[in-house]
Amino acid sequence: MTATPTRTPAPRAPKLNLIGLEKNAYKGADSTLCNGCGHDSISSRIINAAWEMGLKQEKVVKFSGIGCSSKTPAYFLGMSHGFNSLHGRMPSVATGALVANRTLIGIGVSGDGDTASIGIGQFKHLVRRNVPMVYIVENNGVYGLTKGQFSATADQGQKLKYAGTNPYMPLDVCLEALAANATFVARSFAGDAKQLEALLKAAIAHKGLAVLDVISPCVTFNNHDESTKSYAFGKENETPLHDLSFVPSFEQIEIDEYDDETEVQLHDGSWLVLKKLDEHYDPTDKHLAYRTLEDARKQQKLLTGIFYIEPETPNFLDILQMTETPLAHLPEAQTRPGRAALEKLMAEL
Amino acid sequence: MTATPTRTPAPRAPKLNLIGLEKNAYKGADSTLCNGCGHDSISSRIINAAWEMGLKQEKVVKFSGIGCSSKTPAYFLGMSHGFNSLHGRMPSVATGALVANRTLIGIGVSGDGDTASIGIGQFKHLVRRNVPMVYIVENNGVYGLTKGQFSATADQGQKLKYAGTNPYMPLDVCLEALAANATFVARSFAGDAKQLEALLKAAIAHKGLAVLDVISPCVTFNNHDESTKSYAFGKENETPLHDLSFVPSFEQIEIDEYDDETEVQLHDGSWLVLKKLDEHYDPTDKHLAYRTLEDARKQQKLLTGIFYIEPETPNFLDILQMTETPLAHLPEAQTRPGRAALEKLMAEL
Amino acid sequence: MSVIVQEPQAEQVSQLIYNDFNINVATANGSGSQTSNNMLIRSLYKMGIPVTGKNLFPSNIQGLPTWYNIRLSKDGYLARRERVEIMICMNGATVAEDMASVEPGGIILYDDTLPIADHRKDVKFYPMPVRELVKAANLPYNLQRYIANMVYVGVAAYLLEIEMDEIKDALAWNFGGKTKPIELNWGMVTAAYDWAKANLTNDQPYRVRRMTGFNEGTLLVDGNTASALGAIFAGFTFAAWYPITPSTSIAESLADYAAKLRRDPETQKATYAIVQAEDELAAIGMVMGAGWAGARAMTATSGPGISLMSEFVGYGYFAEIPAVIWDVQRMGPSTGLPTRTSQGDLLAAHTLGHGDGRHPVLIPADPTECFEMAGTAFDLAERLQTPVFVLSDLDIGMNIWITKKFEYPEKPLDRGKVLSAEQLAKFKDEHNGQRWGRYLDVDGDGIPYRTLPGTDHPGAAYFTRGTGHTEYATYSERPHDWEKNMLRLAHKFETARKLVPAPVVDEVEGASIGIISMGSNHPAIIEARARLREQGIETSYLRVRALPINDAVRAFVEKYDKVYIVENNRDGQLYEILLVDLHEVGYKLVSVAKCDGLPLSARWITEQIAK
Amino acid sequence: MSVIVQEPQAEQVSQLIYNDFNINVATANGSGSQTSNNMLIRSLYKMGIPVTGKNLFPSNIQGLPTWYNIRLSKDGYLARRERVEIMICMNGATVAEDMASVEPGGIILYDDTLPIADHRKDVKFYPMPVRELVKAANLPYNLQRYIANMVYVGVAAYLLEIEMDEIKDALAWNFGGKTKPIELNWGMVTAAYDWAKANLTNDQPYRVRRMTGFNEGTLLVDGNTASALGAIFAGFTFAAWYPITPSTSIAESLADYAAKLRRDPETQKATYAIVQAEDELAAIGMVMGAGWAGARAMTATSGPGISLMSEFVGYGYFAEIPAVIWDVQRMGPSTGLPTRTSQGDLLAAHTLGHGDGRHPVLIPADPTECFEMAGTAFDLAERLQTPVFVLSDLDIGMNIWITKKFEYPEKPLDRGKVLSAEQLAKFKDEHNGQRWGRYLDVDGDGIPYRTLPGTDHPGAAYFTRGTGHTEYATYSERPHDWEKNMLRLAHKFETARKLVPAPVVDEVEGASIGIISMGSNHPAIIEARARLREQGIETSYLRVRALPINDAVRAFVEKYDKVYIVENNRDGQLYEILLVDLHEVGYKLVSVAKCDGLPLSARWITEQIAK
Ligand SMILES: Cc1ncc(C[n+]2csc(CCOP(=O)(O)OP(=O)(O)O)c2C)c(N)n1
Ligand SMILES: Cc1ncc(C[n+]2csc(CCOP(=O)(O)OP(=O)(O)O)c2C)c(N)n1
Ligand code: SF4
Ligand code: SF4
Ligand SMILES: [Mg+2]
Ligand SMILES: [Mg+2]
Repeated sequence: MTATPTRTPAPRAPKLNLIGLEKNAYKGADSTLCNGCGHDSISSRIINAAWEMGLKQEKVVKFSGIGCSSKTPAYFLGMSHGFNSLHGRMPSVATGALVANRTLIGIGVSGDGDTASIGIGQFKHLVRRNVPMVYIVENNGVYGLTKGQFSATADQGQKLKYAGTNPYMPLDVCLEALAANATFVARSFAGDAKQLEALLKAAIAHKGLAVLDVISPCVTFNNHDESTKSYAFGKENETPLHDLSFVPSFEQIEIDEYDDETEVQLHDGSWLVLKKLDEHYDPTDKHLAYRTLEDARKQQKLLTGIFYIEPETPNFLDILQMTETPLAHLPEAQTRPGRAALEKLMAEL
Repeated sequence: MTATPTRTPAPRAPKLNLIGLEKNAYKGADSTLCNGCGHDSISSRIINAAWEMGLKQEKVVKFSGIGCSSKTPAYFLGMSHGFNSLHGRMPSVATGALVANRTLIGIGVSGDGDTASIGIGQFKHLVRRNVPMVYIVENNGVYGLTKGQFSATADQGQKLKYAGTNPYMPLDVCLEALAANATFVARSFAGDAKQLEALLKAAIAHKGLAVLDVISPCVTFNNHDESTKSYAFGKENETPLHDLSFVPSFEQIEIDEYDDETEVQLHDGSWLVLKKLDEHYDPTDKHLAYRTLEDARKQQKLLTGIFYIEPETPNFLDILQMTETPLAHLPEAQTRPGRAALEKLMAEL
Repeated sequence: MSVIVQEPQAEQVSQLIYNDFNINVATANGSGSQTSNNMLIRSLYKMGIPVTGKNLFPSNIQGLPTWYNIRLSKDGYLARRERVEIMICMNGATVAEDMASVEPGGIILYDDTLPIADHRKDVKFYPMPVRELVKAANLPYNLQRYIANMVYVGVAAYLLEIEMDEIKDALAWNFGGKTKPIELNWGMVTAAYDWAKANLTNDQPYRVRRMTGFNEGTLLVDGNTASALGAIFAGFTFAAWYPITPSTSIAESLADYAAKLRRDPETQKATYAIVQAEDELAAIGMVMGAGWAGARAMTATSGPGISLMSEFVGYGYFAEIPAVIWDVQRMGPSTGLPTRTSQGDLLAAHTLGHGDGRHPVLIPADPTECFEMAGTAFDLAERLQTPVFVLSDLDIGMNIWITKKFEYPEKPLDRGKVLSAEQLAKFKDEHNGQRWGRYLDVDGDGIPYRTLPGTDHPGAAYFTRGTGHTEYATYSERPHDWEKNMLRLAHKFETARKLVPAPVVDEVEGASIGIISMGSNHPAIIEARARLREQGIETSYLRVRALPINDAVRAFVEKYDKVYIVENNRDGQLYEILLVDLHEVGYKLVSVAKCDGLPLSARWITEQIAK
Repeated sequence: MSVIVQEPQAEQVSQLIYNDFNINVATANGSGSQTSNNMLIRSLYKMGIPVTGKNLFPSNIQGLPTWYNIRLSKDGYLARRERVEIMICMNGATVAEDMASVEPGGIILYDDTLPIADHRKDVKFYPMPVRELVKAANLPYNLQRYIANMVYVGVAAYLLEIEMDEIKDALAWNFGGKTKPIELNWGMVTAAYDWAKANLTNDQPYRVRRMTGFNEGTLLVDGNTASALGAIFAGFTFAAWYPITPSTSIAESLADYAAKLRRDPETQKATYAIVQAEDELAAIGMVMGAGWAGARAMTATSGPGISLMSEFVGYGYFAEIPAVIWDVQRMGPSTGLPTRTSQGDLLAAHTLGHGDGRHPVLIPADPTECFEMAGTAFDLAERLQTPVFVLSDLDIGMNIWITKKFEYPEKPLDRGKVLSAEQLAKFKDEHNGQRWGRYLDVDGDGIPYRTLPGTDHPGAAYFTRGTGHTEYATYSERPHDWEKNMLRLAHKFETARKLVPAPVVDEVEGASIGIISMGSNHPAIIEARARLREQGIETSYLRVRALPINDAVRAFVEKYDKVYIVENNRDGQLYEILLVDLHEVGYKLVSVAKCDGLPLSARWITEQIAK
């Protein structure tokens, strides 16, 4: 890395953000989720992150599948278009929309059932294409909206009131992303506001697909203390890999480099600063990521932070080599070839 | 491991196998694949393995999806029932059939398109359930039957006549299996008869799901020398992890233990003997498996052998705790509760 | 503690109205009111009163408005009724409109902390001091919210004169005899009752009283429970499913009851398997695999699920694989209204999949028919070797109904034409020297014989596929082979026509008008016919219980001048299907279709026919 | 080298038959005969002769029997014809039945290494020394197999008197002017021609000769190429697809042509995106996302693909998202016969998805209509904001047809009711103070206005969903909101009725019989009508080009005593759909449906109507 990230002590939170909006302007409709649902915390984090980054909501599109989690895009960024699609099918819809208009910033919200059960196929291929967007899995280990069945991320041996004991090993959203060549793989906890916001901002700044697996307790169906997806478990057991902060590209002031920090520069010039905690964790080491994730799964440990990142790998839009003008805005003159072209073609047939 | 495997020098191939059948009896209909197609070699290996193991064909069921590869179950074990299902959906069909009759031995054949493109979702969940069967992916990196488009296992940068250059990193069937908690993960090459047969036998003997990713050249659409899925590439570059042999449970004679060998005992008492080649590879080390597979993918290396095995993990039938009698054979007396039960129930309503 | 002070003095109770009114309970989702409502219905039912409950709940887990409609009808009319005489308001979010919705002369019981927007003069108001009563009861904190709902049970019991013993019994039943919750809830009911007795003047006209003649020989049960029990008593051995409202409780009941009723007495092992699949594509794929291998295999789903099952159902039709698919219909198209009822999947289920093909569809009208048709569906699926749909809906599936007791199935299971190794060995001899072919029609009914995998005979194996094949299951692209096979399948469908449940017909001498309907519309049709009769319009009635229809339907239509096809969807799907089969008499058919998420009401049907 | 010795001496050629016979070429799949067959057709076409080619190929890559049927018809009848006068046998696997299939008086050209089972006396045999000629030509080893097929081109050219210059031109065209392959192939053609001239006595009656009056103003092209070109000239910007026969070549042609025609002149970047999806569920999902975001988005698939698209198409209907879906029909149900034609997806496409709903379906009859309807489909999809199907089939899509030259589309693209930020700002003013609502019908045509994501206006955003919503796109479960919205969608469908392509009608004075058909049956209908006329039966003809049908269809049916609905499927799907719309006159309709994988023949149609 050539440049180093720079920081000034954060000024007191201003009333208005970079583009002159109050935080309230980033809200959506009132939530209809259960009181205390983890998903609502995540919505708040998204609102905060978007406000602090000064995102222009008109440029954002929200995507989701079906589930309690997938309802949440209605509850944040009310001035952004949203597409609440079908169960497990958000990836394809997002792919189409983001190709149709390459200037949009995509934020997708899914659930563990939506992504890891019915949707694992589309998820894998979305990851493989490195479609530029934030993909948040609000992971509570159950199907909330259909009232408490096990999803594919439920821990082996877990017990639920109606569903009994889960005999299967979970699919791990982060491992799945990694195996499919993801370029940004992170996990967080709905109760860890600071880390989650930093990750959200980094995910938005990331050039390709950013997978954010956020443990998000379902207070109605899966919040008993033994559950690894409960608040109690998360609060007690969350083990961050590093202390994370995000320095946006518009805050570029030189400061010292610290020994116990790693900085990753993202494509847009912003920085992700990883402050060492217990051991040094290198998020560009894929082998390490596999090992760490596999161990965490086996030991039912809640590790959070950024497991893996490739900041510069070409994304899906790079691959498609389209014009800069969004496809959706191309004028007829550019999309319908001329009369002569047709004549020539027919002559050649 | 308590016992050690034992071997006598293999006797000359007898005309009749254990159950008194000629090898010819294990054939199916004539193949309609292209001359030289890798898939046909794999069919021959299956015929050989089944014959040598003395499989009773009436107890075998064959499953497949759609593709050239998926046609092949018609070309081997003609006395076994077969279910040529839908594109990408063999896993669910096999799951249902093997649960309905737990005494059946399941052999599934799929293609890379069938498994890694349309079918990756069902594949992951089949693996996760550890349904006891052999799952062979005849991997040629293209869609053969639809004439040469890239599948999800095609190498990044690969060129094909009609399809152009593939911009995506491949999904790796073995890595995908591993991430989904597979208990038997191996790769082989259609041109390596000896290894493939040993792996097939071990796969059949395995207690749970055995994933066999077999590189199987498509001579019509993807056999130019640069392709990592071509015969030429395979013949020159195949790098086995170990020298494999299979000792069936019915050949139990004590012999010496060798230093350069590892033996894995399978659930049915048979043994998989792994003779060390360059470096020692321990197929019970999951981290090692991730690392090895990820490196091989990145470096486009054709590593073959058994990457990972858990011989004793409970399979799907164990988990379901059904009676020993196949569901399909339960008499009415056992499946329809008596009159009193209904009266009692109604009284309780 | 508040007493009745604010409400305007209504006129004296001139005449009491017994067992014939509508109660609507407005609460918030997830607040536990379901138990209270069930207690009301159950005690009324046990008093012998014809009663029906319709839960109008949101697609949400907690906090959104929910209504529970309890209709008492001494005459036994159990359709949804639009008018409400007794409103119980427990939800501030909807209290204004709830209070406005009551019929003049009706009464309103309400949580006294709720605001009253408009003091209507034409209804009576009864405030209930819910908060105070809960406080006084000293309940464990986490149960307060739920048990609070017992307040309206107690107050209603006092006002309506519901027998308190029946409420107590209902509680005991509900909590499976567990003392602690019974006591807590019963305590609240009695406290509320006592409070009401002490503080309210019962100057309103609605009363209940014990009666006989209707509830005898019946059960109070929801359709999904009945479906699950039906499957268990029909010897199901395999089910694969994916959660989706309103079908989920079929699979869940199946699991609950099977765990008790379907274990091997010696080993305690299961004589069945239930698999929660990763989605509906996998669920139906598993069912196909299991059915093919010889299990009695089923799935339960709703609209979005059947869309996803299209390709496999077409496969099952063509490769001739038995499968039972329960579609508990909810409002579509698309995700639609997941917690509202509809009959909108009829056409989709009947014709599911690309290319030519039709599937038998069974249409139960109440829980008893759910129980019966669960068995019929398996028998048909195995007999016909084809996917069979059962089209229930949210109204039948998730609401509790008074329904005829289930009869123990007398007929042995029909496992269809399956050849054992021994039968296969004798096949040629027993079929005029004809060699067995998997797709050979030796009996002339279009139905071939099959063998199961594992059959210990060297000639038993065949290769199942979705592509063209000969009668001997070998691959074929020959035009003649294809056409012959498809015409046999069409012929098999004609066989199905004779085997599916016949329609139920009620013909009235002198009627010139016919009504054809199906499924959960039944109670509304009964009531509408009574209303029409009051207006001097006699009608005959045919209830279609299955597709394809049989000759009885044509005969019925031929008899009447005009036949109204009443259904709960927008497009008039049954009407369209009938038009095709009965086009020579198509001019007689009139489509009466409506679909807004609610069960059809007798009033609306009456209007459509009388107009 | 063999010469004609074995064949029986046939009678003298009394009369020559010009430009009016059927050639059938039997080869093995993957043997490269496609080029030879194309050379034959192309040279005949260039000689001005009406000619058609139907490829009957297996679902296999190499080695299985394939037939290519070339019909010459001086009168311009270009349907599949059942009888074969000239058989070219290159495949040992089928040679016996191939030789048996020729009409008496016909001729057989055959590779002289093939066995002749039965020396029919009523046909003439011409052996071709393929092996010797290939050997003599000294070809590169890897090309021998392919170029060997040029032998029959040369021999046929000699016998039939095809102009050799046209064959040479055809080769030059085929190989894009590349000298080497042109020379190799041309060498083989001339060698075979010369051999035939030297060794064969041309005592057979079939001849070709240059003619005029038919091929002028036409193209020779397959439907899938035309569809792709149509999409390109209709300004498509997004396509997502998954390979499936017989639709694959739409996507592949799209990619080929777009790469040439649709680059930004300055940057050379693409003005479109084509994505090979992981399956059809993803393909249609991408199309939904892209169409929603403002691209002109399409997919191409076949039966199994549309089954998998059911759920999303229902979503598109309900959430009102433009999408164009090409279904190049192959034989279903299920995987069926992937390389055989059918019109079996009509009903499935029209009603796809659970719940209520109907989709517009366009039905092209030839490549020219494929070109045109590609544009119409986009215009309709964007105008109506709904998924629109185009139902082509394998016969149109993959066979080459003589078809009218494509006309440059004069009408500007119809991008439908999309509001820009500026238009949104003015909306209220321009609509009587009515605030914009995503699902609000301000124009009375059932079609609301939409905004695209990215629209720079704080009020532009809305939330798209498959669940119930108000006119302002907020979530709603209210019965009234649901019903109102669904009735608006039904009304929008009535608007569609007026916008879709009208049927093409050819009415004959004095006819009492009508024929209704669609799509690729067109040439067979034309010919059948001529045959019927010869038998004294005059017919009028209406070709349905879209669903929903418009009033013209009813008017047509009303005029005739009997109307035959001719279609290539088993169930009579068009017939059933028409019955519903036209039930008052349903008694006039007669279903004439057949489906065996082949295009309908005039002979069969004639028999059905004349009987
Ligand atoms: C095709 C289809 N199948 C099933 C459903 C029913 N369904 C709705 S949400 C859901 C599961 C949601 O679980 P998850 O994604 O974990 O979200 P959560 O509610 O837990 O946030 C299911 C199965 C559906 N809507 N569509
Ligand atoms: C739903 C569906 N979509 C598409 C197809 C067309 N199709 C047939 S085989 C195939 C790909 C097969 O590729 P692969 O699995 O790699 O098998 P291979 O032919 O290479 O052995 C496709 C896309 C189909 N049969 N069904
Ligand atoms: S059910 Fe669970 S996931 Fe759904 S809103 Fe309630 S707490 Fe959240
Ligand atoms: S196309 Fe390829 S995969 Fe298919 S049969 Fe031929 S060689 Fe094998
Ligand atoms: Mg969840
Ligand atoms: Mg392949």
